[in-house]
Amino acid sequence: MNRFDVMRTPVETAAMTTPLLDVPLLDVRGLSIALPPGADRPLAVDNLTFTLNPDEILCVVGESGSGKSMTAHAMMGLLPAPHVRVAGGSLLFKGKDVLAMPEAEQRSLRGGRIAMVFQEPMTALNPLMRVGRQIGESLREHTDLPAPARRARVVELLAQVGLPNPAELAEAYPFRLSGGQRQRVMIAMALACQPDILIADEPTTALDVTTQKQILDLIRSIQAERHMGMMFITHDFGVVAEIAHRVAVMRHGKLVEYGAASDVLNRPQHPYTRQLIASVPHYIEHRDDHAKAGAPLLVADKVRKVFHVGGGLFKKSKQVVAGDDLSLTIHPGETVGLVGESGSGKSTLGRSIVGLIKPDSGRILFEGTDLLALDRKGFRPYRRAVQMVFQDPYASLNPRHRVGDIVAQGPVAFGEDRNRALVRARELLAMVGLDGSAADRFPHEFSGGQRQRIGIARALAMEPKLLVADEPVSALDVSVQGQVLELLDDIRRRLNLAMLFITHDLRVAAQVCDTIAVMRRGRIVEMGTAREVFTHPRDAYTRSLLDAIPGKSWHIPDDLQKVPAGAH
Amino acid sequence: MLGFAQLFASRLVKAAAILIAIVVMNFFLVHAAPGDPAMVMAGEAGAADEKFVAQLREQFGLDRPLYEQLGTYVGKIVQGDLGFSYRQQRPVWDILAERLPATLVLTLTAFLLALAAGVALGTLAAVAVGTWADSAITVLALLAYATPIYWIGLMLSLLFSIQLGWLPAFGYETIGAGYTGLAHVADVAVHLILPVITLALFYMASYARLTRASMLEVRGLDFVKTAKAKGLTQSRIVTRHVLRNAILPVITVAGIQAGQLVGGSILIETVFAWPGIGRLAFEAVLQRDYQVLLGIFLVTSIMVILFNILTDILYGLVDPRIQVSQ
Amino acid sequence: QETPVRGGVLNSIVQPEPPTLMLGLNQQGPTQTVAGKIYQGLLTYDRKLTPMPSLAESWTVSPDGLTYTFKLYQNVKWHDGKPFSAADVVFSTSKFLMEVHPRARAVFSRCESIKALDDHTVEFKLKEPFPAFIQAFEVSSAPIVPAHIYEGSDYRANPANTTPIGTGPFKLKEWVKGSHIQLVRNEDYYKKDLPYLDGITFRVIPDAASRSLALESGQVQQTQYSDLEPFEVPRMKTLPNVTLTTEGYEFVAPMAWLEINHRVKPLDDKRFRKAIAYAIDRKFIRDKIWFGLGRVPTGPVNSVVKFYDPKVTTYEPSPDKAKALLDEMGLKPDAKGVRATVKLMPMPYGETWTRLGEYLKQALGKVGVAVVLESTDAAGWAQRVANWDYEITTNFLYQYGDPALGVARTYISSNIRKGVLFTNTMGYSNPKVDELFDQASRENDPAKRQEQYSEVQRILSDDLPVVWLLEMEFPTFLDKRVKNANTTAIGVNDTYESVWLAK
Amino acid sequence: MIKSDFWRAFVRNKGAVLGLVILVAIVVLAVFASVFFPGDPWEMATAPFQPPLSEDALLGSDMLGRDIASGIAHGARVSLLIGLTSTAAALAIGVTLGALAGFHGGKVDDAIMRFTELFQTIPNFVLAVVLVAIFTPSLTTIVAAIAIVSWPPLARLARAEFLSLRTREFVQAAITTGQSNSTIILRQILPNSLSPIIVSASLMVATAILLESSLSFLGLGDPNAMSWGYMIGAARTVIRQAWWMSVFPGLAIVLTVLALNLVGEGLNDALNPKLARSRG
Ligand SMILES: Nc1ncnc2c1ncn2[C@@H]1O[C@H](COP(=O)(O)OP(=O)(O)OP(=O)(O)O)[C@@H](O)[C@H]1O
Ligand SMILES: Nc1ncnc2c1ncn2[C@@H]1O[C@H](COP(=O)(O)OP(=O)(O)OP(=O)(O)O)[C@@H](O)[C@H]1O
Ligand SMILES: [Mg+2]
Ligand SMILES: [Mg+2]
Repeated sequence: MNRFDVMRTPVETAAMTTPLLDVPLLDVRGLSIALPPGADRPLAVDNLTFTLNPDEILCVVGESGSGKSMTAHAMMGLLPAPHVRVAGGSLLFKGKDVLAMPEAEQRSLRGGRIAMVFQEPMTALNPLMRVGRQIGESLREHTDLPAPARRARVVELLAQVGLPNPAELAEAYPFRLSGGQRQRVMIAMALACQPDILIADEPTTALDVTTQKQILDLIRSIQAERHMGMMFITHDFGVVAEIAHRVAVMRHGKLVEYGAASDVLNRPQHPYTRQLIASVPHYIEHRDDHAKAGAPLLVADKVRKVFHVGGGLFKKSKQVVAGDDLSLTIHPGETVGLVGESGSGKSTLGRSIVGLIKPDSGRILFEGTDLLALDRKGFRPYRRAVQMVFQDPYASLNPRHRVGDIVAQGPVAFGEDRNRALVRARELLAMVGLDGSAADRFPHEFSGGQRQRIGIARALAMEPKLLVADEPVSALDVSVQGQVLELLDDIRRRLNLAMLFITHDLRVAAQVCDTIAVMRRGRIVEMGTAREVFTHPRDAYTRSLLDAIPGKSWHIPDDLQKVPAGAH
Repeated sequence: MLGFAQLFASRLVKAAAILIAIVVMNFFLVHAAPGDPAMVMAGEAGAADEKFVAQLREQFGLDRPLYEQLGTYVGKIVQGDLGFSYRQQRPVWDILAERLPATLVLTLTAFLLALAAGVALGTLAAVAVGTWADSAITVLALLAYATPIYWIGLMLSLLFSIQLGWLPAFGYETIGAGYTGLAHVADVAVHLILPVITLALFYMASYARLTRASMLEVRGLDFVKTAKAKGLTQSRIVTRHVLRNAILPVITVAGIQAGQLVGGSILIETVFAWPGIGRLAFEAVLQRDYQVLLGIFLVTSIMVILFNILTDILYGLVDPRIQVSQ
Repeated sequence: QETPVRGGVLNSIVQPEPPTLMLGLNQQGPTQTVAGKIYQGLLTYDRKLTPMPSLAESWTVSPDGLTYTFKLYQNVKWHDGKPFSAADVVFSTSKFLMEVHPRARAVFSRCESIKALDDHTVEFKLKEPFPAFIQAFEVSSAPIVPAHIYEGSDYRANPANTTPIGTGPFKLKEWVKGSHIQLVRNEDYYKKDLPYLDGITFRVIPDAASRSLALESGQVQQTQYSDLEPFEVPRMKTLPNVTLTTEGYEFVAPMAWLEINHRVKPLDDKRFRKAIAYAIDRKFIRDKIWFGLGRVPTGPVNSVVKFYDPKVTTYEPSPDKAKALLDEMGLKPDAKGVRATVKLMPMPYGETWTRLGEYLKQALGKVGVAVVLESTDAAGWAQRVANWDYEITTNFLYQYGDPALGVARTYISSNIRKGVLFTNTMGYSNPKVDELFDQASRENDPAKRQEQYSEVQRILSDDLPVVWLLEMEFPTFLDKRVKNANTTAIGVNDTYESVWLAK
Repeated sequence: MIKSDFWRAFVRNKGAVLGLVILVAIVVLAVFASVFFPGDPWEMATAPFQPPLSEDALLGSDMLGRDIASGIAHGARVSLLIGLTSTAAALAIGVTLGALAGFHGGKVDDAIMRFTELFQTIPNFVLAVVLVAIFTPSLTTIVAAIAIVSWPPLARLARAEFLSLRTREFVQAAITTGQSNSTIILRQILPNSLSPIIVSASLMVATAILLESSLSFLGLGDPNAMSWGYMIGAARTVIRQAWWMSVFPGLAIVLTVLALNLVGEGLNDALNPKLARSRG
């Protein structure tokens, strides 16, 4: 039973019980936003209509570039003038058109009645100003509070968003705070003047799952407490399922589906919505246990890596333990998932295996040979066998080389004839689903998903036995993500490749991995088959990770569920 | 504040290392220079014979082995003795000390003017981006940037002194006027106008360009969006958020240039007959008085180092991140 | 004649600032101008270079030309109050100057003895006749220094060097380095009622433009030597308050020339040097580069120097003759019209000399002699010229009133001395010339001397060891109120005892 | 595609087009100097001190009767030659050192950066003056001196580019596919770091021209090469009598440097589109 079936959304309740509220808090009618000539499309937002009521959370979902942020920015008067502008429609706040207001009035709404929280907590705060002052600025602008009262209010706000030591924290500069703390500061800033509407533009995307959960909880409780209208922008259906009362789905600037959360999530109508929901990684639908056959292909044994950061003539450098006592085995054909929060050392281990980082101690045995004991020359033969797929499809391809060359460069470096390598490159590109002409084009002519395919082809050109994939899909949209994961799985099966799959997304790991290793602060805290880890987590940290996954209680409608890869 | 002291100490050690390198380089440059100062002096006396030249060589220690001379040189520099100008028959330091104040007055005034005007103009242009005011400032800055500064100086003195007769064309004060007190200050100030404007123009142009570009860049950063979303007024956003962040690269560049300003002042002092070390450098070049030239070289390098340290301190005061990340 | 009035201070310029005012140790131009008021020589010279009394009241020369006896003025006192006597003269000429003054050393080393006959009589006995001897007693050539201060000390390190003690009409009052040197009247001066002036102030004005402005505005009443750049002269001489004279430099009599290294081919060929002479327009140099200052020379001797003879081979500008000579030498123009390439190293003494280099490059280029200009600094120039490491350079030398003192040194083969500047650095050698200069220097009969010098001038003007370019003149600007200044052959370097300022 | 994109972006900047036009004109003037003004620019073409628009000298003559116009045309050669060669030399030093420092990091980087800092500490112009004065002015010493004082910013730029590109994933990919260091430096990193280097180099040509003119102005030019700075320096003392001698060569410098700056900005817009957008 889904909770959305039984629960009425608050707005429905409000509409029925308080007829006074026939004017919605926010009424967007036919909003269009024009992009400058030469942009990828003429209208960033095309004839958008929706409403937001008090005490309601409206989630706006859609792929990257669908116009979600533009809509929010238009409401805040933040469109990058003069080249991006509102081309039509109206934005009624309590019945009054914001766009027609004089600038001063718009300004008093901004920050006063309508507040906004941004996606990137690292850059959204002024690095040169103490956070207390930054919050106080809002109060100074919109209230008559004297300075001491403002200061007291700032501390109070910081306490409300759950920050420890608020009085002390108010005096800190942003760079001293963690990402989650900064996002809390942002929220405190938005709440400063008790706004009617809170707009949150992907406020949790940049955060780790556990932090994301805390922030989501915070936002939801504050919204409920103050009965604010809230527009929550996200691309994660898990988050939608967690908090939304109503959902608006956008695509290419147009609203394609709009309705109560329960309807959209459980009975999506529009094909695009259906496609989006179908691509959502399903939680817990892990595959069957992998039969480990033969000798292990790779054994990492007590690998340790410490980075020394900073330091100079007079300063001791800071030590960052990125890997400590890391042990791990990978058998042929096995996919090992390495999960953990940002900075836990996942990439460090991955890079150590492919020889990009030299660990301080430990052994990495590949087919019995210790790779770490080898010098540059001795390592070379093993380079072919161990290949890597990188996270960022935009950064991992040299923009100045043709795709064919990019794929062929590896084999050529190992003495393969250039023409033969190019022919083989075309075959590989076809194998990863790109057409023949791809080889002659440059990377910038491809989409993100296509580029990731090129990256995979490059790795395969070396005919590796082990593929280290470092967050190969986290930069991609959900729909594309699914396709790339399928491709990887397909190749793995066809070539019997072993794979080390690094991800921070447990849902993705669940979908593709046979074995899961959970990392935390440079250590592997738990390792086991996917089934074991997901159903009977032994480590408390693993449990908290699982617990933090948003939208766990939501089951993807059966007709949209795909058979998980590898499940028989 | 411990971090700050450490930062300072490490800067000093680095500065000392650089200075030693420069001193040694100086020594070898002197010896790479062709000719023999004793010969020149002999020549200037109107006649020369072997005995005279030999006496002079002995007097200047030029007859000693090279390593001994290097030792003597470094030893003297350490004691603040920059050597002896054979041409002027005076210690280099005395000559420099006499000229330094005039240069400092000129360069510091020009620097402060350039910084204030440059940042103001750059801010104005960035705020009014796309308007005629922006275009005018941009074009002017570009022109000032592209024009040789000695030529601007010549043209200004051609116009304001020779054609219009409004301002003195050269010099530090009215010779022999014997002004004292305030009248003297006013006299010097009038003489300062043209050289200061000339020297300031180029630097003003670069600060204006830099400020404008930096403001436009900062303007697009997320925290400015945050400030706008708070409903702050435009002027508060510009002064509190944009300018403060945009000024950081300006400080960096200004710090580098403040030291280099002395180099620029060689040209200005030449054009305006300003009796500072720049002018001295020009005279030293003409007479190839290497001792003086290298003394100037050392002193200006020290000034660069001092300005660099000052910049670091200033930067540390403005940007709270520095003390930690350093 | 107006009657002189006492009082007033004369303002002048000193540029560059002299390193010291101890004239015995340093004879740079600026030192001479200032210290010439403090120190005195035995003689001074009129415009025709005839000796006139200074510290010596009278003098006699024995008929064999070997004994010179000077009678000194009575009652002369040093600025510190000590009496001046013949002993000071003997000390100065036989010890002090022999040690520190190269030019005086060359002259007084010809003496067999220098004796004080009494407190006010000095006798110089020469080893052999040297009629130019009488030209060597001017204040910068033989300044008389106080024996009681210098005798037995390390002359160069004597602390008194900073407070010069002379006998002259003016004493040093104050020297603010970088600003001015102030001289005041010597109240104890041995000539009654002299000097007229209360004092003389020399201002240090390093910038050329400021110097002309100072004169223009009347802040200074006198400029000399190179205080004003040649290009300023045409403008300045139209000023109502000043007069320009180029007199007063007869004693130094500078001569500029193209110094040619005879060790380098084809420069050793006199036809080549003549071709150079024909290629150059010296009037142009005088008028356009020196802005009219100077005279076009005829031969090796400056026309204001004794025994000058204009009847010599001269070289009017004629590119055709130049080309003909080069053709004769077999130097035919190549495809680019170049017959020969020479390196020219202009004297690094300022803009005018640079311009001259540019002009020469151009003028010689016209007849097919390509010139590569070499840039040097003073030290490099001095060293390269002294060590014969050059092809052609520009240079100028003072001729000191008598060919024996200032001309012969350039041409006689005994003066080919590597490493010494202002010698026969060309490497020119002609036994006849050596012989004539030698005879003339020892010849007591003026008529015979003239004959010998005339002949040597004719030979030199045909051999053309160097190409004479200009008898240089320096501009002296005097405010019209300054009277009686600049009357002798040493001009502004003289004592100025009888200079006065009209009110 | 990439090329035409580049052109479109470049042409969009009107100033850059203007700069390019001026620059082409100056290059033409320099290349055909001996066609427009046959003969030697040092030659006395007419009487000294002729004002502009006189018969033999369109822009007047100087104190030795040399044609100012001819001097400007031939001076363009010297200026451009010195600007280009010294920039090339500075690039060779700067990019090599910067690339090594950025690519290898660690001790190599440390050593190279200390060395660079030393050169950045010494005031540029003073060092250039000292070097040229001591090693006697000639085209070679001037070019060398300019190169010696101008390479540090290029080295820093190249280092920064290499440092950041070195950690880029496509370079890591090149390492994992076994490509050699030299291939990675030359084929993978260098082409990608070129845009900012080209932009800096174009601006550096302008700076080099200014620097040369300043040296010549102080009398530290090659005495055999007619250059703009020399013309102004030589005319400085007669500026009261003859303004044209310093005004025209000055304008030539301004135009050239301006043109190079405009082209540099255009290149910047076209090659570094991210910066261009922020320009508004
Ligand atoms: N400053 C800008 N100038 C021009 N076009 C822009 C600008 N910002 C965004 N766009 C374009 O506007 C469209 C909508 O962008 P918007 O930022 O609203 O997307 P989004 O849905 O928020 O995507 P994401 O999930 O990536 O944040 C896109 O096509 C984008 O390329
Ligand atoms: N080259 C390096 N120099 C210094 N510190 C480093 C370096 N690379 C990584 N680290 C540090 O090591 C720790 C582990 O980094 P690593 O990149 O392995 O984490 P991760 O688990 O991959 O994180 P993410 O999910 O953010 O990619 C982090 O604290 C990081 O800051
Ligand atoms: Mg967005
Ligand atoms: Mg990682």
